Amino acid sequence: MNIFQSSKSFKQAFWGATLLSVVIASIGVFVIFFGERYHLRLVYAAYVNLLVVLGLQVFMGNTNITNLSHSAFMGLGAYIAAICVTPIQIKKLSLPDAPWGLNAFELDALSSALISLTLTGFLAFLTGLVIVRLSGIGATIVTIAILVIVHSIFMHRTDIFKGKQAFFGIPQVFDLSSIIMISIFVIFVARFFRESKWGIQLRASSDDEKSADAMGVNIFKLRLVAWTLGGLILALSGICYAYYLGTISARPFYFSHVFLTLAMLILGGMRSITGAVIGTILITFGLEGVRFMETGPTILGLKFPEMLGLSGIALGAVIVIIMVVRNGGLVGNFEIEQLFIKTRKNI
Amino acid sequence: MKPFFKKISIPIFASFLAFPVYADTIKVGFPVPLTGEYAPYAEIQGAKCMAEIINNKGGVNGKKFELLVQDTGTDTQTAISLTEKFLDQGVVAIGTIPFSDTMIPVAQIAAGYGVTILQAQSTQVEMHTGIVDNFISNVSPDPFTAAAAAEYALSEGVKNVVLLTSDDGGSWSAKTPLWFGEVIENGGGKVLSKMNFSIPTSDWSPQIAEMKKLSSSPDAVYISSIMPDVGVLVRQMKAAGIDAWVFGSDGLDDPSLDSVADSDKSILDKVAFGTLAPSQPGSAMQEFQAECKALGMPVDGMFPALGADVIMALAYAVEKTGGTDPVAIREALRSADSIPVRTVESVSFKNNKSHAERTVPVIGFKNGVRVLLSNAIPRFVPNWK
Amino acid sequence: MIDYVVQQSLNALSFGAEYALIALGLAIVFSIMGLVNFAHGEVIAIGGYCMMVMAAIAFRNPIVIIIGAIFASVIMAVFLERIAFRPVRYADATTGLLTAFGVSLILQNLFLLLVSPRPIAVTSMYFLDWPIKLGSIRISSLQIFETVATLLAILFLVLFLKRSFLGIAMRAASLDFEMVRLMGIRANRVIATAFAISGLLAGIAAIFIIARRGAVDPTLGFNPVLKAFVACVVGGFGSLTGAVLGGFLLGALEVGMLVILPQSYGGMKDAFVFAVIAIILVWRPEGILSPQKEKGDKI
Amino acid sequence: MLIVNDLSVFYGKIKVVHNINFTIEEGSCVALLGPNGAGKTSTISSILGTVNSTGTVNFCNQDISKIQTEDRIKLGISIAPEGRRVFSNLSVFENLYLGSAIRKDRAIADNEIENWFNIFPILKERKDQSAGTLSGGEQQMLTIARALMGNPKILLLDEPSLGLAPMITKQVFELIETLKTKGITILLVEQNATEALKLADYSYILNSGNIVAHGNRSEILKKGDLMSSLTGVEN
Repeated sequence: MNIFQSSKSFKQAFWGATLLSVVIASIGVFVIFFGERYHLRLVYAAYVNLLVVLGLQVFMGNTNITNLSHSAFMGLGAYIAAICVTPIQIKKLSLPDAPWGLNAFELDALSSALISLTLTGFLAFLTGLVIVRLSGIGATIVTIAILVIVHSIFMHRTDIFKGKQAFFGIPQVFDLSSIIMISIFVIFVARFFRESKWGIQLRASSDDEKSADAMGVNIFKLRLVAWTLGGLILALSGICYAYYLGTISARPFYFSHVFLTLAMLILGGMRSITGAVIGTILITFGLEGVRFMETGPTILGLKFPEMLGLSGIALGAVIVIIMVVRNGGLVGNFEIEQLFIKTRKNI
Repeated sequence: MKPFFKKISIPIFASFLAFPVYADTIKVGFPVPLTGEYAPYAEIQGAKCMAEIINNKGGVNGKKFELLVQDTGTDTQTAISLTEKFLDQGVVAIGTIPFSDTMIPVAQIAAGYGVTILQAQSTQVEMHTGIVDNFISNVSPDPFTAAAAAEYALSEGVKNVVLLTSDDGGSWSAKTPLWFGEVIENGGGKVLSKMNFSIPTSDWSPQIAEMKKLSSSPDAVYISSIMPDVGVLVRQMKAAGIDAWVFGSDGLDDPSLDSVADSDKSILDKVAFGTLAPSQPGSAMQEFQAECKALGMPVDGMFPALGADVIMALAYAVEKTGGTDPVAIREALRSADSIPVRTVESVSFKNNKSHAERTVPVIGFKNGVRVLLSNAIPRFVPNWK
Repeated sequence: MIDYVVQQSLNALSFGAEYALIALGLAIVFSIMGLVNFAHGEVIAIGGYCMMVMAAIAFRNPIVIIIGAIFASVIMAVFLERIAFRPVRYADATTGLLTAFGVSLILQNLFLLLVSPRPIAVTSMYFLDWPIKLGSIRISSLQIFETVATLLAILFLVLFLKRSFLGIAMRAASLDFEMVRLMGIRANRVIATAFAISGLLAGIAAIFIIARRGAVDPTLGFNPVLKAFVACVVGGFGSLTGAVLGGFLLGALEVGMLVILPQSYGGMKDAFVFAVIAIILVWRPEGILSPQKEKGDKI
Repeated sequence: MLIVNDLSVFYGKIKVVHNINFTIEEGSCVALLGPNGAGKTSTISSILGTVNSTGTVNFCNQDISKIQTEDRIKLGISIAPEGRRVFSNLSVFENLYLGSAIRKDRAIADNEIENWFNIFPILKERKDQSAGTLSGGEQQMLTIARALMGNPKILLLDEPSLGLAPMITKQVFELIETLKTKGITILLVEQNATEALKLADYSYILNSGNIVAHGNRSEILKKGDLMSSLTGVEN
């Protein structure tokens, strides 16, 4: 295990990821057995968001650079897989003018996913070459630029992406149990990365760039690794989105989704995987409650007024309160295994 | 085990108590965009008001309407999960975000229950190409509104037109202008130029400078966009001295367009739009809005008002079939020669199955007040399927 | 053809003026406390909503409405500083940025909740807009007003920063905030002034935006501020001259893209604009006017 | 005039100054000496209220340990900080102008600026030049002049000779001598103990956050070994 500094950090990562997997899996299994049909949908969507949040955490949590382009990479993953996997007859109908013979081939789900991961990963790598050289606000603005550019292309190359119209006919490949397994896999990946030599060095460097420099850490290289890995996870989340929903459009991969998932990460605490998971769970369920209140329900004979926009206010309030009161999120640097095993002070 | 789950999940999924299950109601599901980008298109105000009106009169065959409404925040995933939820509660029809990226998956899921997606305002053409069978739109698709506007334009002697297109509103803003152009060319006119814009646009001066550069000046400009952008276009064109008609689609049918004439009554004289239902003073829609206002349920704008038609169509079908079987209701809708609705006299789905056959009004302005310029089924509609 | 070029150049100028006006408001706050105030768009929107309210309660006097709208924006900016940004004053830029995003989200949804998700007509600023003939070209008075107002705002800002005590203190604060406190100058006062000025600029921007759009909706300010944010970064974040330069550059870029790009690519305007921005940032990571490791106070 | 009682300074959870006590009489010049990292600047910062500290600071019979930094300055504490920290993009005049921030009467303040220009003709010459373009010595002069603009009751001088050429250092200490004769109370923090001891009426030696010795020059010099190891001063 030479990617780890010590067997202790490996053990920590392993147990932490295992515990989180148990939590995540039990929620899913519970819903599969006892939930209504619409709960399955809801929870599936939550898992997709969990993947996005984890993809975001891998870069943001370890480098402390705000990334706002994650939904774009998710979209890329979704669209590339969708273009590959959708049957020719449907594409002839939905993408009659597609260039480069995009509507004249179809692949199986696995190859499509692999192509999507490869291409998105490559694009992440290319953009990463730019991002990692910038710091702070400059890096953030370039991530916004990526988001806008990708969205613009989705919107206006309607011959390939259909823009705001529906890209439909994607076969349903995944169900809830598949995404539970994928989530567990990604939790392990993210957790191992966090505890790896690279992760630890990255976090050290984001705390103090100069001293990390002096330690001989090549920040650029490490950031690039984190960015690309994050991009791959985001692509995976997009694939999961497309493979279940069957219909995608450019719309979901833009600012509102960016803010939603960002709030999830921030609430839990972006420095830790446990935080990412907790934030996702809390906001998913919290928003359900708030949305329900929004439409002015009657509870125990009490008629509440219609309060549209409440969920947006709640989301904004979560971000502001966390930033003001508890900058590190609910859990800060805490990881779940620390409940059970004593560990050295976390970096 | 299941009741146990329900009991403990109340605080979490807090939504179970909200919809007490009455056996004898006509449930209609509305996972709609009350917030977010597409909030202006929600039909819910009119649907609620019409349901109230019918319920106050004792309902249909003694059954009352029960509308299950929840906000999707213009998010497809949310719309889909809410659809599942409403389907499990036994709705007879669903109205949702009126864009194909939501309507297609929602329709696919509803198909398993035999439930129809019944849209009050959806004009997108994609839904009529046979992707799904359980889709019905209560209005005419975009080519019809474009054709109606073009026919009126031709009757006003319009020859040279400029088309403003954008991908930001899907085919509605990208293709509708082209259909308009096709009808104009079919009538002997000419498309001078196609220009691009984005939604939102709050300053049209670059496009207007392009228009002035054209070799011959346009008689009309066609745009399928929304307010307030279109209002800006109208004022800036006038300011730039371009004396051309501005034609548009249902997006212009927003009460805030009228206020453009606040300081200059004549500014809207050459503005007209093909729309979904007549909205001028004295129209059935305005009467309906006044009635709802009196009920304390204000309905502002055309899209919100169109919800009434959906409820009336459902009421008709329930009465016809004597029950609430969703498939039977769809059949009843599709086999009727004429179904009475509120914003126009009647609609029929007999010929087209997936969209209403109804007259397409063209609305213009006289002295800053809306007037009905024409209201007919257009003679020439471009090939759009 | 010459007319066309002149016309489009004037358009670029007035586009740029609007971005510059908003970008200045962002830059003045950033230069002093390192906060990227994304909620600036909602400060603009509050100006618009104020006009809506004043029209509704039958205020007719345009001067009163203008002053009212500017006043509302100033109050809003100062209020936001007090309740949301003061607690994160000494935190890192990321915390500030995210806080501002949160504030922006809250305000947009409050407008939605309290007013409407739909655009509400506000026509009380229409009087600012009438056609003007200059030889063979026609322009809108609004374009002139906006460009002139931006130039005046820049001029007054320069005078304020050069001549007034608080202005000098603000310039000093953008270099060494703590040292300014050690001169016995109240930090709160300096920062509140910075926010008040940014609110003032937002209020002026609101007037022109409303005069053109004639309507207000919850997301009124989001797009312009996104662009202005870009303008700031391109010019060199925290540099006031940079903000102005970036604003005009962006205006030119945007109009230029509309003119140059073939119509079939017209919709990709934003993609091209942002691509150019990204390239500029790769070339000069700190923005065009910001020399390495030194921020602010370039006037 | 200034009584520091049981003062501790914290950076996060790390305690860098440990329960120290010292007193500065009105009109006296007190030196705070010690090696790098001894806690000298932290002590100054806690007097100014820019770091977290416990204990009390009493100034002119008033407990100031709970009040804002700005208010402490207004009571008459002034600082010429370590590293000078002139506002480099502001002109010399503007720097001095900000120094007079707490003055109520502008006319007197303007008069004062003129006064200082007479003492430092070089500053007058460069009045409109930006402060960043001055030499190190000139910047130090400007920093001290700026600190005096507010007509303080006590002047805190943090490492005024740091990084200056010997010639310039001499000038700076001469200036401090002049200030002393004008009756200004001074707290001088220095690594250059030889010069500081000459100037100071009383001195405290800090090491690792503790006061390890105090007294007047001769008393301090008696503790030769300690002094040479901590400050490099030879007997």
